[in-house]
Amino acid sequence: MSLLNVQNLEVVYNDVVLVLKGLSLNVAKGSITTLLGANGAGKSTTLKAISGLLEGEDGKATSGTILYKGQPMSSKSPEKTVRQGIFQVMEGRRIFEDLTVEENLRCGAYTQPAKNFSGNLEKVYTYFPRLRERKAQLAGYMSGGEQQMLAIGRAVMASPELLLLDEPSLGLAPLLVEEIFDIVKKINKEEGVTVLLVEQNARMALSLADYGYIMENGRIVMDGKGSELLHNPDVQEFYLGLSHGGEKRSYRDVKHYRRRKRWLG
Amino acid sequence: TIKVGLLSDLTGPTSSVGTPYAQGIKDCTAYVNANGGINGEQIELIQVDYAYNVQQALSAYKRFKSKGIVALQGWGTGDTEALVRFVSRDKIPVFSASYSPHLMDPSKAPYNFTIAPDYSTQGRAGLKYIKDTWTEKRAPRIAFVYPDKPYGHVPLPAMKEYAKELGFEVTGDETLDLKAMDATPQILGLKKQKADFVWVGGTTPSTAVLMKDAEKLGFKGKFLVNIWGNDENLAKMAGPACEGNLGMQAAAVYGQDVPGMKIIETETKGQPQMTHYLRGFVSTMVMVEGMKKAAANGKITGENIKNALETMRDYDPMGLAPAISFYPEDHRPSMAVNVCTVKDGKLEFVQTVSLPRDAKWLGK
Amino acid sequence: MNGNNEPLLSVNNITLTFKGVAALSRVSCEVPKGSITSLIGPNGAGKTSMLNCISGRYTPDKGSITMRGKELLGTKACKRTDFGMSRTFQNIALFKGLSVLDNLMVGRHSRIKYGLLASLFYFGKARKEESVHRARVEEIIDFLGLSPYRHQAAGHLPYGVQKKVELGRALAAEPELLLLDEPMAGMNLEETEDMARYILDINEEWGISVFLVEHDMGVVMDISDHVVVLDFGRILASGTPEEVQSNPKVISAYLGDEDGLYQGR
Amino acid sequence: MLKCGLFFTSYNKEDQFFPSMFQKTCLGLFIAAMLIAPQVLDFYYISVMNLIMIAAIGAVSLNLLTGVCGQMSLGHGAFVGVGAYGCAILASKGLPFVICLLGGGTFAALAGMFFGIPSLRLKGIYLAISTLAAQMILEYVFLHWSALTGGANGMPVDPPSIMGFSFDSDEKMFYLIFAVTTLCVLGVSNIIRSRSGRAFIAIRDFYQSAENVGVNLFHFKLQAFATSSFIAGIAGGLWAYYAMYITPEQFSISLSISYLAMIIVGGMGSVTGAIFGAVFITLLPEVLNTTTSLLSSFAPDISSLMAPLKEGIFGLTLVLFLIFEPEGLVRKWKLIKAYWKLYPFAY
Amino acid sequence: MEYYFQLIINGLVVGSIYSLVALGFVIIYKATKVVNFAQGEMVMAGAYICFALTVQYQIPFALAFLMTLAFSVILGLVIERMILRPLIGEPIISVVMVTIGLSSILKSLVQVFWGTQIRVFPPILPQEPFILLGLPIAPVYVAAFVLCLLLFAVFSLFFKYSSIGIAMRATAFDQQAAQSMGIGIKNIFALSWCIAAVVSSIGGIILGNINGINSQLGHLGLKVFPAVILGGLDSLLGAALGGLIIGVLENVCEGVARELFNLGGFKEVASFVVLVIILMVKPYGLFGTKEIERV
Ligand SMILES: Nc1ncnc2c1ncn2[C@@H]1O[C@H](COP(=O)(O)OP(=O)(O)OP(=O)(O)O)[C@@H](O)[C@H]1O
Ligand SMILES: Nc1ncnc2c1ncn2[C@@H]1O[C@H](COP(=O)(O)OP(=O)(O)OP(=O)(O)O)[C@@H](O)[C@H]1O
Ligand SMILES: [Mg+2]
Ligand SMILES: [Mg+2]
Repeated sequence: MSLLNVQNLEVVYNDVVLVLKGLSLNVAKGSITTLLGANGAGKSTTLKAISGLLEGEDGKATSGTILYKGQPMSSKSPEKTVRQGIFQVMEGRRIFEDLTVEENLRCGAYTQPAKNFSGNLEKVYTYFPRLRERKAQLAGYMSGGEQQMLAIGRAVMASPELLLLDEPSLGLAPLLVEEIFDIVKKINKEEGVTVLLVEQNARMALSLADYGYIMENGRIVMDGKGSELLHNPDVQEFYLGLSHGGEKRSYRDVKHYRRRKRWLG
Repeated sequence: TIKVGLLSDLTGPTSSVGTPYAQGIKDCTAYVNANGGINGEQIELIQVDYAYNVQQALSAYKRFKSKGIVALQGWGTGDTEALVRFVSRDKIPVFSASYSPHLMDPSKAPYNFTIAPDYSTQGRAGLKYIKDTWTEKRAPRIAFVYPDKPYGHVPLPAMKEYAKELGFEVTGDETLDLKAMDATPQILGLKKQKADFVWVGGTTPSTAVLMKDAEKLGFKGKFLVNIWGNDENLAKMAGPACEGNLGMQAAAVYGQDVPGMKIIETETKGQPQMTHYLRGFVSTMVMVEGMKKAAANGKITGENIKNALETMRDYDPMGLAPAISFYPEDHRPSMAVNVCTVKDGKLEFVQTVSLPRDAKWLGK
Repeated sequence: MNGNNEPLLSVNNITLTFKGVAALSRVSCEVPKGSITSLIGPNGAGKTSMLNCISGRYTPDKGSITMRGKELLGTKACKRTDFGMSRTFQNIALFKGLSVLDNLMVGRHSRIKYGLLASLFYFGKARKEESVHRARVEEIIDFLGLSPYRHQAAGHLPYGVQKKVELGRALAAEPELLLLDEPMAGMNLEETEDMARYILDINEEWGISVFLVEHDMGVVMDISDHVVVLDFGRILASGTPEEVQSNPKVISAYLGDEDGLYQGR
Repeated sequence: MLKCGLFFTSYNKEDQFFPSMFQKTCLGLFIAAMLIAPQVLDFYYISVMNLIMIAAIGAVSLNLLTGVCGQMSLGHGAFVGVGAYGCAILASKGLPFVICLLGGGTFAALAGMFFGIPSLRLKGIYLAISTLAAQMILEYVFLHWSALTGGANGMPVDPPSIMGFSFDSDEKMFYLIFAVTTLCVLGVSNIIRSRSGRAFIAIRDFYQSAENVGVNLFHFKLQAFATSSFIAGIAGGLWAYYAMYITPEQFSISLSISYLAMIIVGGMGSVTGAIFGAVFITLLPEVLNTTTSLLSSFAPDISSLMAPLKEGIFGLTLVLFLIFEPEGLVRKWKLIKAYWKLYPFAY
Repeated sequence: MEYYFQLIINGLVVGSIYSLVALGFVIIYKATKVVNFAQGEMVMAGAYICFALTVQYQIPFALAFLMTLAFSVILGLVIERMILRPLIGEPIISVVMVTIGLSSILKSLVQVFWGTQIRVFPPILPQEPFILLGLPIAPVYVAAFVLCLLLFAVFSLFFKYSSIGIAMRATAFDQQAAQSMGIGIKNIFALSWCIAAVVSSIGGIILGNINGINSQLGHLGLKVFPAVILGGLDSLLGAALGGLIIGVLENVCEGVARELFNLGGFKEVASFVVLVIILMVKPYGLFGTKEIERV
């Protein structure tokens, strides 16, 4: 059953720049769906269009529909979307640096009734024991990985049904990337939270995801099961850095020339 | 028509007194125009609000000049000082409500006129009044409270000198900001100095604060307030605390029994006006008188008005202010100052104090 | 490998604490002349802090840092360019209001000599000097393929281009040592490959030594001559890429399982 | 400027302020118009133009500090004041005009540097408030150092004279002010496009990375304060000569605020913008006054009604500009220029 | 000695007025990062509204007080909606200038409605002074002091413990991120301006009771800057203490300058001189939070 369905979405920035050019995708309830794509393809824009955060950036969805639980999104304002159960973890963590860890978590719980607070907090602390250690510390002084944990922790506090994750692995050490992805998987399994994941780290994302979309220039150019995409030769060449035959290419051998194939959607 | 510039502060920091002053000028002009103008010619006032900003005053002046004014009704210290050299170059007489001593000296400010003697003279008159009414044997002790602004500093040296001459003991200074909310430190200082009298060079709000705190702290000295610090608002703000204190004024108070008050009362339809209004009114009367004399001698030009004014001797503005004379070498309009007091919440005229027209005081 | 083991930069026993918490403790390492040396380690290990110490943003409490034998500590950050080093930043730190060209010209700041008075009249000397430097900057612009953006304000460029401009600005100072803080973060495969190529070219053709901080193990292991691993402010291991990636301590603290090596793609 | 078919054969050519023939012609026409203005215009307009040009120097100088270097100053009026007093003091010693003007600028530069010292440690609004402190402290000095400044009585200044020629009327002053303004504007534009200017912008945009490319923050912040105050001092000197009388009240916080308003309305960081801003903010009260006096011939009491509205209109203008044209008049100007570029005869 | 002692007490008392106004200022800053140069004018507006209700419409004071607060809420909403909301995300100097513009507008409106005359409140509080250590203190000041303490306590708790308070701080730090938490930032802004307007009005009413009001009352805002900055822009404690410190400083410096150097009017600059010195040592004031700057 599909929880979120996006059809022919078009988004324009500053009334001039057309960034999404008729994007459609589908997120099944309870699944992890991933959205891959080059820099500037419009992945973050897609997420913002869903969560309503476009309005603060001079962006507008000019056409297309976004169906959530089969209903068109009634309102575009981000606070309403959060109340409906959609929560976006924004690119670059965006934690409140001069608030403490626990205050950050309280912000995450802003839309939740007070009685759920301590339960959710406990949950976050079991997922991320490191946050418990640092609950009274100013969030701005934490390391990148901890900040990312906090950002996801804030999302857990809001008990969302649909979690939009924008590049959670950005700037994280390999071990932590795995840790974060494990926890995302756990949240998906244990809480039954549906996840829409945007990533540059294609290998990780595809091995985690039930279903994947690849976008280019504001359109979906390819989609399929996670495992299928992992083995697609084009994906391997352009997203996984493997040469034909599944061998990893060395960066030393790459020369400067335009290798990019145009993906025509 | 005869064009006259009116430079007023209707919105700036001195607007609470600038507005009635400007109204007095406008009403007097209307009165003169309604009564035949200057030999049938009407006076046209061109008013500009400069919000006490010197740059705006300067450009307002240029605007006046290009419109061909023959005289200017100015206002405060800042603008009057800034215009001194322009008006003498352009030969346009200015009447202002800034009574700085050096504006009285034609060698420095040949085209500046006022209807009240300078701040120093006013202060001296006040001192003289105190001294004349002082009955004790010992020397009276006097202190000075003033804002730390050009306007507050101007008359101090002259007054201190004269106070010593009269046999006062000068005990010290306190500064009180024009926007002060509290004057406790100043009163504490005054108490320490054991001052019998305090000359106050503020504006009404700061004076009111001073008097209220004096009462609260049981300070026994008497205040002698300069021309901008005692008006009809003082009693409203300070309440009983200001009773019995003295103030210096240049014009009559509204309702005072003088011949001109009839006209004022009809012009204002019986609405009481502040003393600043009366001063604006008188200032215009003097200017009109100068114009009339100039017209009698020839054309109404700035230079002629100035020359005519300098032949003015004991012109009586219907009792609204002490008689006024100007001399080519001395622009002090008179040496007489009205001492007022507050009684039952009302500003009341007490006595006119006259000083000799002493040449050594000119411009100081 | 093109490094001839003479150290260009050597860091000796530096300790850096923030309010009593040690970000670096007794760390020593070297960048041999002509090498690409990489610094890796978990988030918050102190990699950026290390670069900050070298470039003069932070002052270590103890220890010494020498370049070609000359002590760096005690000289201000703005004087370090005179020693022949320049750097890029983890989060893009461009001068948003300046054009790409001017960003690079600022990069040459310490090489331009004329003073305020000369610039007031902008005649003769100043003008001549400007054109000389302008010519150098144009070379770098060509090298990095930035010509189409030359006159655009840096703040409005796509993310990947901004990263290149940062590199260009650092190059403009004609350093002997280039400090790069996560130049690949947030880039897609293609841009990562390009960036890796630039770094190799800079190193091989221009003879500039590189000190690289990066989480993309694929890149690090492929292009570095030397890898230093930092953990909790201490040196965990150092050696050739092969040595490091098989070191069990490094695996358990940083890489995780083997996947970690191919992190990114 | 570069988009429409202009090609450059050398970097120097690209460097010119007015690369195209068309622009050079416009500039020539403008200068010619300015030169004959005093002969044809009413003297009131000339005096307003004088005020505008003096304001423009001040605004351009504040723009260098605030718009270009990013150091917000609420004390610029006082730096102008230091220049005015410095100039007046030197003039009262009988020194020639150019020396006095430059001397005034130098005094102002010293004051600016002194009060720029906190900028090493302070940022944003904290720095702004410390420049507000500079404003207050300097005002206090103007009033209390009466031996030098004449204190409360102010200082008279004689009209400037160069080699016996006395600039004693608005028209004559016009040429002098125009010349000085042109020099100042050119100087500031040159600074902005050269090493120091780039360093200033670098400090504004990202001071940490500026430091790492070799910009000595303290040195260049002080340099920004010094150059900016120097030029502000020149504006002050001209003002002193023009007003012929200076008092402490002339250099109050409201002067500082009006300079800030100028660079905001004109467009931060742009020399042209600062000039537009100076024109706009100086003209605003004049236009309102003219309107008032026009209206008052129909309704005589309008002036007392309009007076309080004037300040409100000033405030409203600021607010509207910031809401609807946050990049200032200069953006409008660029749009107009872009429009003309497409005009067939432009090139 | 007693002289200085009394100066200090008096400084504390007068400083509580600064603190009161400073609190309004800090509340806005904490919740919206807006440096409000129109704080003084908001105080003035509140004072005039209360004046109009009590004197011109003869409404009993208690009721008029409540109505003033209601009006302030509306004023706060209007200011936020019309003037500040469009500026969300603009650089600090723009925001400073827009509040300067706002201050001009408010001043002009007051002049249009009430003219430039000085207006005097009817005596509301008892006039009989309290005696504290031999120094009589007018009840108005006691009221200011108590109100100041009360507001400080309430808002400290509010920002520390209430969800909305924390949300306000979060919004000030990063508006978009706050939105993504489901925080309605428009409501947050509106709320904080309402709160600040209410606090300012209370300050205005107190001030009106001291010595009447006129259209220049807004200048008080300028005097409050040293207090706010000294305490640290975003610290309620800083505002409260900063006001008191400035009050004392003004009095003592004036006294010392007068006694030792016979220098007058030092009061007005004393606070600024001290401010700069303290800022050089502590660039974020006494209690302000240091901006976290990492590259
Ligand atoms: N606020 C904005 N105003 C104008 N253009 C924007 C804005 N935000 C994004 N864009 C443009 O829209 C395009 C898509 O941006 P988006 O952030 O959605 O890309 P992305 O796929 O998330 O890229 P990345 O991998 O770098 O995060 C880019 O070209 C970008 O320049
Ligand atoms: N200015 C500072 N003030 C206080 N603590 C700091 C500061 N800069 C860094 N730290 C602390 O020092 C430690 C090392 O931080 P650093 O930024 O060097 O890590 P890193 O290795 O670069 O991590 P990442 O890979 O996430 O960039 C962290 O715990 C961080 O919180
Ligand atoms: Mg993105
Ligand atoms: Mg780092």
